[in-house]
Amino acid sequence: MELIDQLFVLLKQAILKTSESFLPPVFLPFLSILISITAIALFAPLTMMYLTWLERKVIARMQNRFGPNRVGIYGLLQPIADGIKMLTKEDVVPLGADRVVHFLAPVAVVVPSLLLFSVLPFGRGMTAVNLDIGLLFFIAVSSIGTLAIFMGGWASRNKFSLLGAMRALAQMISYEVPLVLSVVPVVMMTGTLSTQKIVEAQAGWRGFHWYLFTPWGVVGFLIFFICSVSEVNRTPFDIPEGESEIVAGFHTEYSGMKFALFYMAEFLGAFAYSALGATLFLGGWQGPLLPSWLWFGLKTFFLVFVMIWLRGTFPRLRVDQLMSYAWKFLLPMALVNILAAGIWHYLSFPLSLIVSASVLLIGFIALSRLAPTGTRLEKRVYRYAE
Amino acid sequence: MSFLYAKRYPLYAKEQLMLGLGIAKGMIVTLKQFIESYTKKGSIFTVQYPEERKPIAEAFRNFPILVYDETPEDPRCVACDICAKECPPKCITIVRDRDEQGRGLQKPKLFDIDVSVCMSCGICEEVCPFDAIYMDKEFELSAYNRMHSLNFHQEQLLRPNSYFHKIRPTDAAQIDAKRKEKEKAKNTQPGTTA
Amino acid sequence: MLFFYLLATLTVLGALGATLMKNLIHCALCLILFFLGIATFYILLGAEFIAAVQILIYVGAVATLVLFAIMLTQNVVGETTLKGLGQNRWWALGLTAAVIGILGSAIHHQRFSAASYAGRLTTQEIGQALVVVYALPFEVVSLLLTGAMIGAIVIAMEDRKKKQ
Amino acid sequence: MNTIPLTHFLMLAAVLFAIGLYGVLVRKNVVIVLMGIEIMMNSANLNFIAFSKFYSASRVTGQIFTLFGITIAAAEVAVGLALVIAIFRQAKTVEVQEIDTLKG
Repeated sequence: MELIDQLFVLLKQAILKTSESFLPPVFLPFLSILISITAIALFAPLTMMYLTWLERKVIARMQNRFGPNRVGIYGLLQPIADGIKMLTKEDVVPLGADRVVHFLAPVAVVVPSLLLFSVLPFGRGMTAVNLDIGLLFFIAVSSIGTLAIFMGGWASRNKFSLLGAMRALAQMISYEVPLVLSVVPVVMMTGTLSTQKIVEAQAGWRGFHWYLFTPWGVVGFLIFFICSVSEVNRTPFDIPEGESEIVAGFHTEYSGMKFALFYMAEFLGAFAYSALGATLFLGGWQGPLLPSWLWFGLKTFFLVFVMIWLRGTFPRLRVDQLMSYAWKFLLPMALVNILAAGIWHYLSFPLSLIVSASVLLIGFIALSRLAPTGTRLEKRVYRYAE
Repeated sequence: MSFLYAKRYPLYAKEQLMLGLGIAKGMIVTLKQFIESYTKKGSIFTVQYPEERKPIAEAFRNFPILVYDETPEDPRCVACDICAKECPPKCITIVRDRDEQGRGLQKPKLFDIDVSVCMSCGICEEVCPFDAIYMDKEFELSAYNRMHSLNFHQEQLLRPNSYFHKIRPTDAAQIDAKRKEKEKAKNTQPGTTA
Repeated sequence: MLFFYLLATLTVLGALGATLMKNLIHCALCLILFFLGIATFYILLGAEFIAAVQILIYVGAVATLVLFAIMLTQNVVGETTLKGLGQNRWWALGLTAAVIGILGSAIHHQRFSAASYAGRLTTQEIGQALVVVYALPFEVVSLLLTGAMIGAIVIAMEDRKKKQ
Repeated sequence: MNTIPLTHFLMLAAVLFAIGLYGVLVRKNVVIVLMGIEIMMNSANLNFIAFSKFYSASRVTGQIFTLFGITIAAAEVAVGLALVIAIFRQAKTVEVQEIDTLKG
């Protein structure tokens, strides 16, 4: 059991040991970093490709059709076919666009989404870079991605993409605030920002120590998940590339490999955010039987499935609904959640559960009073017509 | 007449608690579809086209074909040119066959249908007095160029009567019965005068 | 050593770009490059927490704010803005040279004891200090932030009354 | 981290400060002036961190002051840009010379 669990860690040590013989010792730290970098560099595009495949299959199944099954057995080679198609597509740069920013934008979008992977705890002892400010690093890097989307929109010099970029910017900024606030209770409880220690703090007792099983954990997880769906511009919140209204939002003028980079960044972001959600609230690689990295994979897979499930179900939100939802509901709810977490921390067990749950409930009811009004059909009264 | 319009009103207390319910219901519906697509038999009805094919309806018609009884050399068509005259887009061209002395024969030398023009209306089938031309069901007719290969010549149009029975069994049976009667009537009628 | 000079040139280029570029958007992007350069220096000096905060606040929010401001105040449609450098360029150049000279000489003559404290400062300690030792400034700064936010919104908001 | 002497950092901060100052003095567009101020604030923070690394006395205070520096700079940019937008809506210009209605 232990071998399977530490499979990758032992693999890395084995490589280091074998290379010790012929490499001068000064290179060893670089080599160990290099190994984890190549692991991520291989793992990330692969997950991205097979997330696109998974998304098309799941959404197809939800709409009573098969999804790609021509290329390869179950359409498994479809992502590779897409990749090749993207490579062969001609790369058009609009006439008026300033080429530097046009070229820079896809790079600036992909780099942060790859950086996010360096901080995720894939398994016991399998965090690429064990920063003690891992979580803060994650959020800081994801805010760089926001800017890159603006660069993309501005550089293509067309009204639709600029509109899409401005919307994307406004949306991602206004959802970043509740995202950070929903993470604060987890940091309060564990006392550290490092993702590794957060997962270790949720260990034990057959998985009931996950943060999800506390009143503030549930609300925090919901807020976190909603904000991460919006941070990654997916379904109910995918206004920036709202296909129906503004052509394809900020990546209208991108074709070929550059568009593939934007596409890849979106999926890497989706995977990274669901992985973070699993780490913070579902106890990363904690789990009774299976090896640790498999537990991490299952939980992230489940959250990615929920994201795709959302895509299969919901229509797109209007921009003002989206904004008012973030500022009027999610942000206050996250603050109430921090209060509830504080109460949970300082009261003894039975009382703390009741008080914090009730605080959250009162908060929810108070906020939903601000909710947009319902609508009822009524007969129109004409003053002059009849 | 009165129009209905959506008036906004504040939520009832009951509705406030149920804010998230609509979302949950919608999600359950899609999840059910997802699971059913694996479990329930009929839920996915897509037909994998080249491998599986849906049966074509009997009355389906596409481009016309010429029917012959025994040998392709003498089709039922007597080159009377009625179908060419009746064809709305004028896509049929017929040239009567001539024997050595130049007298017209009851056989077309050249019979072309420009399939790219034909709108498969079926008028030629109704108009033909000699049951020679009928609508076929063949629809996979892609070609490399528009001009020549879509102008079907006589050899491409001829089909045996057995093929006609295969694609349209009921009509073929009626037509053959009718032809047999006419045959019998023609045999008996000259027989009596002689 | 080389690493330091590489980063230094990158950051200085970013700063120069931010001030001298003609196209406003390129100015803003160079500013972002400058912020990232400063963040790498913080990491070099062992202050990861500050580096992450710097990236989060400056690159995440301030740069976006600057970009929004450039967007909103661009009455000239084309992005090539007016000639930036006014006629007072020369004495400004002289003044900056003087500033560099004074600071440089001050740094040069001052004898710094080279006791470099290698230990990393954990975020725990920063948090502890922030709330315990510097509790008052912490509250004052939070007051300042709320005041600034509300003030900014009030200033920038269209006043409806004038519209009707 | 091999020891990079303190003076290098201070010199770098001074140069950056000077560049920021130059930007403020010379540029006509108010937004760029604000950017210049931002650069000056950042170079000051760099000094704080440099001293917090090289002096055990100022180990914590350096970083705390940088945190406060960053928040104040952020608040300052927010208010500054709000002013710029309000001025732009009023006077339709962002040129530093033209915004001089207070002048006698």
